[in-house]
Amino acid sequence: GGGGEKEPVAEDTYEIAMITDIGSIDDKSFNQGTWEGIVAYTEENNITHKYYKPTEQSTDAYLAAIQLAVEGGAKVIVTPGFLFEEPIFLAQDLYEDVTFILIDGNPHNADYSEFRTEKNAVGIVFAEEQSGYLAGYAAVKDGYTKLGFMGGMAVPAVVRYGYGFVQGADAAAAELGINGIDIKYHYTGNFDATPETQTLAASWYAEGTEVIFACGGAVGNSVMSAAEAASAKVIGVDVDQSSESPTVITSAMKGLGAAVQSALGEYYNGTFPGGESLIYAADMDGVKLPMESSKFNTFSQADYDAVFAKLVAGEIKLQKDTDAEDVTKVTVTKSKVTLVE
Amino acid sequence: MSLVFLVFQQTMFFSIPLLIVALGGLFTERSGVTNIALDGMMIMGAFTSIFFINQMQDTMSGQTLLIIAILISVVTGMVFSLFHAYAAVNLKADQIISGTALNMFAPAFAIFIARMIQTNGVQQINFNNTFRIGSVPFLGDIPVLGGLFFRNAYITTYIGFAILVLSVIILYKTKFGLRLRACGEHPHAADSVGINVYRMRYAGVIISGGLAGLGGLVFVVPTSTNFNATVSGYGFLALAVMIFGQWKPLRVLFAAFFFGFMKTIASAYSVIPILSTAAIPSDVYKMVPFIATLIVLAFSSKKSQAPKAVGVPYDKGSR
Amino acid sequence: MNRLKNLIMSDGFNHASASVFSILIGLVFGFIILLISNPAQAVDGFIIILKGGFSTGAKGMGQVLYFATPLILTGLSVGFAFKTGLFNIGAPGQFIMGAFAAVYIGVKWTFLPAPWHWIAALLGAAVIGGLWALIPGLLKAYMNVHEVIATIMMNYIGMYLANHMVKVTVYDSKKALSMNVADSAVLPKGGLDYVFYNHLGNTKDMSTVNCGIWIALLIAVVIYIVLNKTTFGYELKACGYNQNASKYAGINEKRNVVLSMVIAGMLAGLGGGLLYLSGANGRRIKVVDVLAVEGFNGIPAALLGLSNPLGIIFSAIFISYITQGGNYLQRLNFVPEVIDIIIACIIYFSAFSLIIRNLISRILKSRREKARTDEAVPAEAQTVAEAEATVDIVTAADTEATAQTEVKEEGSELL
Amino acid sequence: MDYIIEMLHITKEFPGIIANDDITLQLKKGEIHALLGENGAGKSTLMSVLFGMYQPEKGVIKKEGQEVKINNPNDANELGIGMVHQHFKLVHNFTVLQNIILGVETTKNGFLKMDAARERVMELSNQYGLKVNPDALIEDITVGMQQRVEILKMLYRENEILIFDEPTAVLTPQEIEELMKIMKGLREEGKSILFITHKLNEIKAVADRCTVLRKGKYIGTVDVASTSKEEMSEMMVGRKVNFAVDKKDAVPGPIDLEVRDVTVSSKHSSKKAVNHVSFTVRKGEIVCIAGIDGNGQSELVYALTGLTPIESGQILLNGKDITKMNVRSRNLQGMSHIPEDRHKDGLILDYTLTENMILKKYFTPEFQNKGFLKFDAASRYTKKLIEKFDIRSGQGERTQVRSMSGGNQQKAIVAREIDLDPEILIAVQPTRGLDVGAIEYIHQQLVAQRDEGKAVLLISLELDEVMNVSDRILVIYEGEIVADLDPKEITVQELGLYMSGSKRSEVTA
Ligand SMILES: Nc1ncnc2c1ncn2[C@@H]1O[C@H](COP(=O)(O)OP(=O)(O)OP(=O)(O)O)[C@@H](O)[C@H]1O
Ligand SMILES: Nc1ncnc2c1ncn2[C@@H]1O[C@H](COP(=O)(O)OP(=O)(O)OP(=O)(O)O)[C@@H](O)[C@H]1O
Ligand SMILES: [Mg+2]
Ligand SMILES: [Mg+2]
Repeated sequence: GGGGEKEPVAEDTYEIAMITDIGSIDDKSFNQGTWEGIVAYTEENNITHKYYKPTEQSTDAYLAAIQLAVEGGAKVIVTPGFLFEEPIFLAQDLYEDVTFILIDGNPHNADYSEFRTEKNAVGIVFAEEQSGYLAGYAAVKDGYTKLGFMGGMAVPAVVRYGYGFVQGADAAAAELGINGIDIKYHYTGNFDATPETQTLAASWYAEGTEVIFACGGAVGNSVMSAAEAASAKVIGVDVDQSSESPTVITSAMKGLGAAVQSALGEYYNGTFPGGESLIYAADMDGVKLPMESSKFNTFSQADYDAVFAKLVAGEIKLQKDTDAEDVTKVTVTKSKVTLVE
Repeated sequence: MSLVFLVFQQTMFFSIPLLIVALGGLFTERSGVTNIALDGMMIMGAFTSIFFINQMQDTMSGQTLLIIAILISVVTGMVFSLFHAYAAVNLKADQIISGTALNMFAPAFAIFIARMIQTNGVQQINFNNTFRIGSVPFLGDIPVLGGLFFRNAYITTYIGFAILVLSVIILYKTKFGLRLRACGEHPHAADSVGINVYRMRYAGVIISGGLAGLGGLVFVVPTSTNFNATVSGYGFLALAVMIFGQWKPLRVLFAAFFFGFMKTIASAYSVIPILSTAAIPSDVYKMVPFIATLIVLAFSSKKSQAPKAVGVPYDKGSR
Repeated sequence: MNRLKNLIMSDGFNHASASVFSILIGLVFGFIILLISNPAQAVDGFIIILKGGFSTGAKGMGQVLYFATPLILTGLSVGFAFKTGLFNIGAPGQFIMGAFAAVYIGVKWTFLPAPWHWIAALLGAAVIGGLWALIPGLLKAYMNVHEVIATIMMNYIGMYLANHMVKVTVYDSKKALSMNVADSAVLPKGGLDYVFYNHLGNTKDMSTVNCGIWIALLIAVVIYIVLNKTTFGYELKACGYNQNASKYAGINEKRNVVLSMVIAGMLAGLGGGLLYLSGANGRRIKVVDVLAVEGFNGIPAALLGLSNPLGIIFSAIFISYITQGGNYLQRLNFVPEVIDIIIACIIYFSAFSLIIRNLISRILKSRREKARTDEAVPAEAQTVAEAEATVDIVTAADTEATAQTEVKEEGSELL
Repeated sequence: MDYIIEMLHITKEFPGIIANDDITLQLKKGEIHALLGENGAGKSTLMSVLFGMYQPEKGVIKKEGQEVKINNPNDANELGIGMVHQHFKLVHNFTVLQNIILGVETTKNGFLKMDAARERVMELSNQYGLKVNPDALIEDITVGMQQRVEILKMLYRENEILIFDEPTAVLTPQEIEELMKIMKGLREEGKSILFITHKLNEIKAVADRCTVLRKGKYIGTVDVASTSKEEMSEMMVGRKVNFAVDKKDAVPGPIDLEVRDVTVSSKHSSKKAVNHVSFTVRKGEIVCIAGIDGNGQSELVYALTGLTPIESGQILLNGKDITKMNVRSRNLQGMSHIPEDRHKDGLILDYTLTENMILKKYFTPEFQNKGFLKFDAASRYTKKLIEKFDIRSGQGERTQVRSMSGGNQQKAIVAREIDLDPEILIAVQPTRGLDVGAIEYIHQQLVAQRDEGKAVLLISLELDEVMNVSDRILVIYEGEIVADLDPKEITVQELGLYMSGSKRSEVTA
């Protein structure tokens, strides 16, 4: 073997590479958030950058894409999505001169028996449950009592958002002293905009649901479409989605771009946190609601700051994906959660 | 009652594009050309028209914008269908092959172009939906019917019904329809009475392209706020609806609504009292429309009404 | 020498060369697209496409074969059904159901030792794929339900059912994927690990290819023999061409329709099994409401291979090869979908094979006649003869044109 | 000269064959002009040239002395030329009326004016005695009716020159007689008619002059009244043809096929297609089932051969009950079947001649070993049959059957079925559309079977064939056997009366 052929266009190399998870860089979700972070950093610092699409969804294909990026001159490779946990576990040994930034996960082997992050890699995860908590809390505080959650698929990040959302809503209800918060909870089965999802959302709105947390990329487009028809509201996810539809009252954001930019900055400063597993929670500005673009009735910046401060201080303990088998097992006191299977 | 309205309106969102595209399929098959490229044609129609909306929505909005977009989608579908017509009619090529090629081409092309011309190499095309009609003046206030047909409606729904009526008239009441159908049943007979079979087949394919293109736009507008080079396989479902409808417009209407209704029930079950309490997983509900269709077909397919000459290239010399 | 001549004049060669022609035209078209989208890198990009899997050396070629494996089987599934008069558009459903069966057995039946485990899983995939096609087969044979609509419905039902079954049986909820299959269910390398790898530092960078490709090749040959050499194939094709005459000949035509569908389904199901048992680093079933694209890809593979099982081997490998090239194209500033456009063009032009075929046989014929008259001509005149042969092509095209005048007359009115 | 149409020195080539080689045909105004020739002689091609379907390589066409160019059927129509094609050009699921107006529709504001068209059609229908139901679907009406529709199509277009391409091949005797009358009537009206047929009787009956073609070449034009049938047939085939079938008296042996009280339900109506039918066929005799098309013959044959189930009754072959057997078992018991529709049932057009010749034998040890076909044996066998039965085709045993002529396709079926060496040969209209040479040959084969002591059941619509070939005639009317007759003792007229149901005799099985 040996692929040591001279490259056709040697001058075209790209220093920072991103490998997309299956899905495109405009998926309204982690691919997009990550890519935007890379673009922002590299354009500011005038660094070449490029993204690569793997041929299929498998560890081997992801590794092949990484190889392609390395051959294309990549020094730093950013990979969003927990599906990269195994590929990066292997790649960090294969390409010792290349640095890996893994978003949404930590490198481990195939059967989870070994978690290991080498000096040339960093794993970044977000406290999505906190972001979901903020959204749920704000919604109930703002006067909504009939809520919905529509996740794409029950992957860990989505589940954390969902659990947090439920707990946040419940906490706000408790503070306000109201009972009977109604939450419908569902995973649509894909991350696409489909008429089925639109119909489901429309049916919830018709039955009285006031706001739906659309938690899964393009799923949001279907929910927004239904919301526009029903004059109802939507909460976006991952990135600030307020520009996509007037129905978006706020978005449960995680600081994908910021995290990527900061990791890249540290790499170029020589302070790369190699070997570490970073958790971007409220304390590291890893989660937030975009208050500038939010359309709340009563929920104010002050309210937000107060609850955010509590999260930073660690005063609020949240159940995560690993703490409850499904959403009906999440402890709530003031709300009724209906899991729509 | 609001539940009834909801189910009805949502059924429209599924059924109208299926109806329009299946009618398109009906025209081409009735002229004697199979068109499995309906899916690709939908994608092309949706792509150009939604890109147009995306570009123009700052200067225009509402029904004017939608109507221009509709025209664009129709024209795109027609132009794209010329490839199929040329292969199927002029070159007497295998129609499945050419259809498959167009189905592969359309999404690749839509993504390719979108990435080339949009900033940041983005493939999705966003649009603002300013096309919904809250309530049609006067008609919207009619009890029951107003709620069913004239509130929260799209002009495309009425266009869909208009196309149905037009299809029936064209197929059964005009010279063109008579000739078109003759070409699909017995092209040699048509040829022998001086009908230009090639021209009629071109017409059939182009009509299907136009309607499929329109169907693509109609499919995307009410159910999303962006377009991502896919119509979720609805072109193939429209093909199925056309066969289900036995190549007859009114039966196609029935088939489209049956399927759309089943889809709606399967998607909205969580708010339908009886269904929401039965602890049936959503995957099972999702299968229901397809299983129901198969069952109906099993009992209604004894005699197939497929045009006799469909899929067979017309060759004057052969007999 | 004579044998070579026979080969060149044979139908098979003629058909194959028509496919080659369409490939060439498609590639030219692709080059034009590259030129339009990024003129500066178009030539380099085109070279990358042509180099295909070779761009990554031995490993790359291994990957070509790896991706070709399921494609061969879904291509066979569609092609086999075509040969027997059925359009099996249901490969996506059969594929995913087969995949589920393989993964289920691969995860759960750990009591089986190594070779038996993966063999059982593959057999399970084929059986379930076959069962999934049995339903449209029965509906077609006994209830006259059009197989296109029945298989489209079965695609969706299969997709949802497979998702549901994965979720309740072999689900890795941390990843929303199916679980990894046991090592004993992973397909062995079948000797391919000695060939398809690159050196990476002092480790071997292995290709994912495995004995699945051997199985795929074997099955293709078996299907070829069944269709062309056996009474069973004779019956199946007879039913495909003319059901009434088959019945008249005493063939049980309903049973054959069902069998054709079942075999097509088994092939697609096996394809699913081969893909999802391809290795620890291989695929896991993603629980998502999207039809298995591998199933649809069987259609172009079958069409480009003219539904001939041996042709499908080559077309599947070719599509895989050029797709790998397209993957490599990402190193330049190209949108990778370019490759899909090129493949679509190739398929489109292959629809013209009838015309290309006529053209080729005319060229060959006129060449042969030329050769006959030229036999006496001394060797020095060779170049002249060759130049004339080129002229022949033009005249051949002319003859074609006259033969088609009736068509053209009509056509020109339209264009 | 008062020629209304002249086709001068017409040459039309198809790849590999000159279908028309310098042919001249002159049609006088107000005459019936017959065109005679063997299968493949080029008659249909010549007429297609006149009708604008093909463009000749050489030659000119003149109408009333004026040279004209006919590029398509529209041009032909404008010149007043209409054609009834050999294979009807009717859309099966259109109504009679729709078929008639197709291509010359009149519209108002873009909508079809059906009522006016209907009136006009009924007018024509009355004027020429062409009874049709304008609202019936083509697929529901008899072949004779369909032909009337074709004629009405021409009249509706006010054509002056009418081409009939083998119009009688598919008609019953009564229908033929009616058609002859109609043609004469048209001639009275001043129309000029070109009439293609293989049947010399018909030419004798209606034609004024006759042009003969052979293998694409013009042989000559004769005056019908002054030329004998023998002379014309000699012109056509280039040798003397024997019209009477040469055969000895039958020596019937024991009962071979016994049909007991068989009833078959009808697909279309509640009436039985075959109603309590009983009869026997003995070894060494040819029994013919005569009847007008649509009286249950097809259903009876399908029931006998196992292609459709029967409602009640019993079928015995050589004393063995085969009622419950499937097609394959019946074949193995010695039943052969030359089907009515060779394209639908008899052949797989996309298979080669070899593959078709082994259609009923491929599974026998002769052609199969452990499930593998023996191709060498099959092609040797086919070559033998080609030789023996004089089956002509482009590439011998490797010819795709689709590209063979109708006559040779039929010969191939006959060869296959006879070579099965059957106990009983069921032959349904085995000579349909064939020329006299081919008919003569097939009749000889049937008689040879009989003489070998085999049973033959012949189903025919043609009275000549019925009278000439059979040893015993069973007449079927509305699904019932209404007479059992000896051909030597009855006249054609009498037979016609039985067939039309106006007469019946007690039949004992
Ligand atoms: N479309 C065609 N393509 C190629 N050859 C043709 C075609 N039509 C006719 N021929 C050739 O022309 C010859 C004349 O055919 P034609 O149909 O005119 O014969 P015919 O005299 O009408 O025979 P029949 O009595 O059986 O109707 C045929 O033998 C055939 O070889
Ligand atoms: N489309 C075609 N292309 C090539 N050859 C043809 C074609 N049609 C007919 N032929 C050739 O023409 C010859 C005779 O054909 P044709 O159909 O005229 O016979 P026929 O005896 O008139 O049949 P029928 O009586 O059923 O009309 C055959 O030998 C066949 O090879
Ligand atoms: Mg003929
Ligand atoms: Mg003829």
